Amino acid sequence: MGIDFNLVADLKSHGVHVTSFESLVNWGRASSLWPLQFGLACCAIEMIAATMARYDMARFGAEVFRPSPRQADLMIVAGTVTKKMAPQVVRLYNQMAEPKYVIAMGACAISGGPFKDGYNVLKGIDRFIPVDVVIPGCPPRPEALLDGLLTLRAIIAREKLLGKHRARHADPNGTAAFPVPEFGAHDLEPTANREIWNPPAIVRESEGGTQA
Amino acid sequence: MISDPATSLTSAVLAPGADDDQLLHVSLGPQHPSTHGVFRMNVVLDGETVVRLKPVFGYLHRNHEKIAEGTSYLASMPYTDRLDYICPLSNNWAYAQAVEKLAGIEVPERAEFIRVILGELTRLINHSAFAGFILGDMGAWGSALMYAFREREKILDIFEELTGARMMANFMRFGGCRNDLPEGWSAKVSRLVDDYGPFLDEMEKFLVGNEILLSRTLNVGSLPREVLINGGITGPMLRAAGVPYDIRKVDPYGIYERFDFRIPLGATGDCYDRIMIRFLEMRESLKILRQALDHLPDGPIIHPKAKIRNFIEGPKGELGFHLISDGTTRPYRYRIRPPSFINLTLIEDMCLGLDLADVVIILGSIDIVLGEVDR
Amino acid sequence: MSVATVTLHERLRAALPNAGISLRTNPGPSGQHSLLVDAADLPDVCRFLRDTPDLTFDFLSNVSGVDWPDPAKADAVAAPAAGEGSAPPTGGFLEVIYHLYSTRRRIGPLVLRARTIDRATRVQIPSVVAVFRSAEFQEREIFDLYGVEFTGHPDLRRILMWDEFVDHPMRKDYVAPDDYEYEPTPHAAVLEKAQRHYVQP
Amino acid sequence: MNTQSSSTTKPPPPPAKWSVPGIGLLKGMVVTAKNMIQSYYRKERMTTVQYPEERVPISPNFRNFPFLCYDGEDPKAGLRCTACTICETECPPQCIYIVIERDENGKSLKRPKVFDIDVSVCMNCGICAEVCPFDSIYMDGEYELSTQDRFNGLLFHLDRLSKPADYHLKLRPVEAGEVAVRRKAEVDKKRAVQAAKEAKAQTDKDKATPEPITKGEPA
Repeated sequence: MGIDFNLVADLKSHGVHVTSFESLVNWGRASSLWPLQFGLACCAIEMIAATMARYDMARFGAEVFRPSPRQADLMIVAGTVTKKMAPQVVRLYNQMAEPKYVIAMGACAISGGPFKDGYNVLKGIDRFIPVDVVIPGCPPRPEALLDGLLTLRAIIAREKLLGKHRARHADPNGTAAFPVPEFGAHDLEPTANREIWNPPAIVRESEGGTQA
Repeated sequence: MISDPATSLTSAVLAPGADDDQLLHVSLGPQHPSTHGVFRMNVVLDGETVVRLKPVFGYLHRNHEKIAEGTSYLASMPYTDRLDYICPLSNNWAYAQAVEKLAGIEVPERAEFIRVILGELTRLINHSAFAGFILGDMGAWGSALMYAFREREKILDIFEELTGARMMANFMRFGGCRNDLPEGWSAKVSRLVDDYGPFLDEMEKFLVGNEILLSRTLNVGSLPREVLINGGITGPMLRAAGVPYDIRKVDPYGIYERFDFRIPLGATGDCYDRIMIRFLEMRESLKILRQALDHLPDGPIIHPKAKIRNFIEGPKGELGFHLISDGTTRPYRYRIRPPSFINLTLIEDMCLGLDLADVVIILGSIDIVLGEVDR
Repeated sequence: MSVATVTLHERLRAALPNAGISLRTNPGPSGQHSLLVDAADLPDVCRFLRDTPDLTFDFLSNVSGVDWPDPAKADAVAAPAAGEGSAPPTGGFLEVIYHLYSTRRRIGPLVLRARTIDRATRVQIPSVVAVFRSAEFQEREIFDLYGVEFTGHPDLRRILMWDEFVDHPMRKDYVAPDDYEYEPTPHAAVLEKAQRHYVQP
Repeated sequence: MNTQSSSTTKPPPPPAKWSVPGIGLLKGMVVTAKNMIQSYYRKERMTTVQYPEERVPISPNFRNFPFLCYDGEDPKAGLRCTACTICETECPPQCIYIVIERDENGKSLKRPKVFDIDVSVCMNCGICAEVCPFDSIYMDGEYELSTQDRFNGLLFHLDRLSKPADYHLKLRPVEAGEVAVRRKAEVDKKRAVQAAKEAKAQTDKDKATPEPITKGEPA
């Protein structure tokens, strides 16, 4: 758009802040993420630790944990998502108001983690809802959660409000709600939302040469 | 008066001819603002009064037992950390002891002392966090938990230095412990033990006389002793009702018979007693820690080298592992006796006839961790 | 605080002559012997153990389910005592193991076992909830995960899995649902399961 | 508290009557106020760590994800890993995948062709490092790994996993120092054995002793 950054810096030194409307909106959003108060398992304890005095998530404007999904911007999926819990997680996500973001904290939320071979464990919440940031670890340290939060803030700061590459929530045709899976006789039905769950095909290099 | 302790109180409260249309059905959970994980209760209310309460489990059922039956004995050790994830080291201990009994392995003395120190530090973490969480349930979200976690971080730093992880220690091995104490570690624990007493004084001053706390907890959720025993309640819950049953005294595992400590007992078993019991237990834990640190011997930390069940007195109650071996490298049956799960048996009886707000306090006073309830 | 299971066995046989109770020994270093009780007599035996003044086994700590598709294995783990026939039913059975303690006498565990007739339809065992409340959720769990039907249980529903679920996942022959679509590090059992999802060249 | 009289102790009874309503509350508030005021000047109350700018000192024992250690400069030639697959078998959540590099005869070249660790599954238990007999796999202390890329961003390949021995020394001086001493002793012993063999070959000129195969050992 042709912003003269030197001029911006010069004005700033005189106490005048010039910015684009988009940056202002993104700055506001990134600086006051209200997480949903929602802990699933072990990682939730480290999430609580991150909000406590030593790590103090309040420094990033994210200390206001809201018990109601209607008031929250950020869902931190902290812990193992079981198949019995998955429909509730999706429903909570659907109830959140746009713009909304998801952090998958810890191995279990990303991929099922150590429990992925369990019959009641969902292998990653990204099978049903879109995940913005993943934080590996079992459980990640509180600093790692803060690092994930900073990554998310950087993502929000880059978001486009208009144009072809605009963010999902700025798009009037964007999806805000995803289908909630049903309990089936053996497994969830469907087992994943194929529209958002597209794992890459694994090409294996075997001992004898490249083999699919 | 209850003639048979196994009688459920459920039918006694719902008045005959009560109009079912007038009752309000509320589903509390699985997502809810208190900090006990994904636990759900289906509550039926008559006005504000609870007339029926059915807990719903399984939202964190992650198949630990099934996974353990398909893997080696050692590979289950890091999974036990994730059972009761507030106190991983006591789970480690219980599992290591069960396998040691199963295979007849001896544990060196120094390792036993290290285990006692870690087990009691874990109890400190659990009970302090408990005090914070239950205050949060009463609406005082913040200060108490903040103080508890401040102390918890100090213990976690000590754990990290020894075991390499803040929470998921994976430290105990069959026949001992994984590595020896780093230099200066016991001095750090010693300093922590010295500082913990003043912290408990501060916490008690903060809580004990508080009128809101008293009115929310006194005479809430108590049941007769016989009913509690019959319902399988263990741990501080049972001792708060005045039953002197602590495995550290009843069947001293490890080297607990060498330590001089007492078992705090409550009088009525209401929520107030349950909170105070935990404070007194922390004081006893400090005594054990002090003795263990003073007498920590030198020596090796790991021993070179069909069916059994073994219990330890975990911070939440009786934690047991029931292992059946068929002689292969994998356990044939691996069953956990989860104290949190069985302590929930009588939650309906405790809550009947009380207000909905009391349900949250009673749940808090049971001190559950969902990783253990659902496994 | 171990229990003299052998003397207790004789005492029970004298007191309850009609109940089928046999002693099972544990060959391992732990030496925790057990009593195999006929399923139908289980509540009576429990009530006797709880209410007899000098026994007072007032605390049922643990109820475990075990699946034995191979009955010979069950006898290897809990061997029948001398003079008692094993008579294993063909085709396997389900077993429920109870661990009783006495908080008053501070002894335990007394291990009781009860077996179903087979693994398919005759899987009934009388519930002991009327004697020990602590069995309530544990029996529901065994019903859920193993499929043992506890007759007389006040509220026998699935507890950990959802109500629509039909399998009993802790049984040895349970086949987990197939969701091995993305397995970047498969080997051993996982590799076998994941192989069908690999794109064939 | 008298500890000798009995094995049990009673909790203090709750205050029978609330003498002045609200006095207990006020006492609690004094504690809170004390904490707040002291958090401005007392060091042990100033607990907050200003995370991105300053960090909690990480203990040398801290473990997060595994890495592979190599000696010397070249990560490929100096890799200690011999692709024995012990870690792959022992890993509780099965997050390690190894393909052994083989020559045309199918004989193992004792190095991995593929070594992948799926950190989206890894449970930081450290069992791989514990069982490794070749001092090759260790646990890293790095924890700032949050990413948007759930698939490729969390599947660590050999190039990402390989880290020099100096890194290990910096991370855990005690452990790495012991390992270095032990490895040097082993290398010296091997050299001595080899020298003895060569000396024997020199004296025994009729028979040509086959050269012992040496891997890329460090100098």
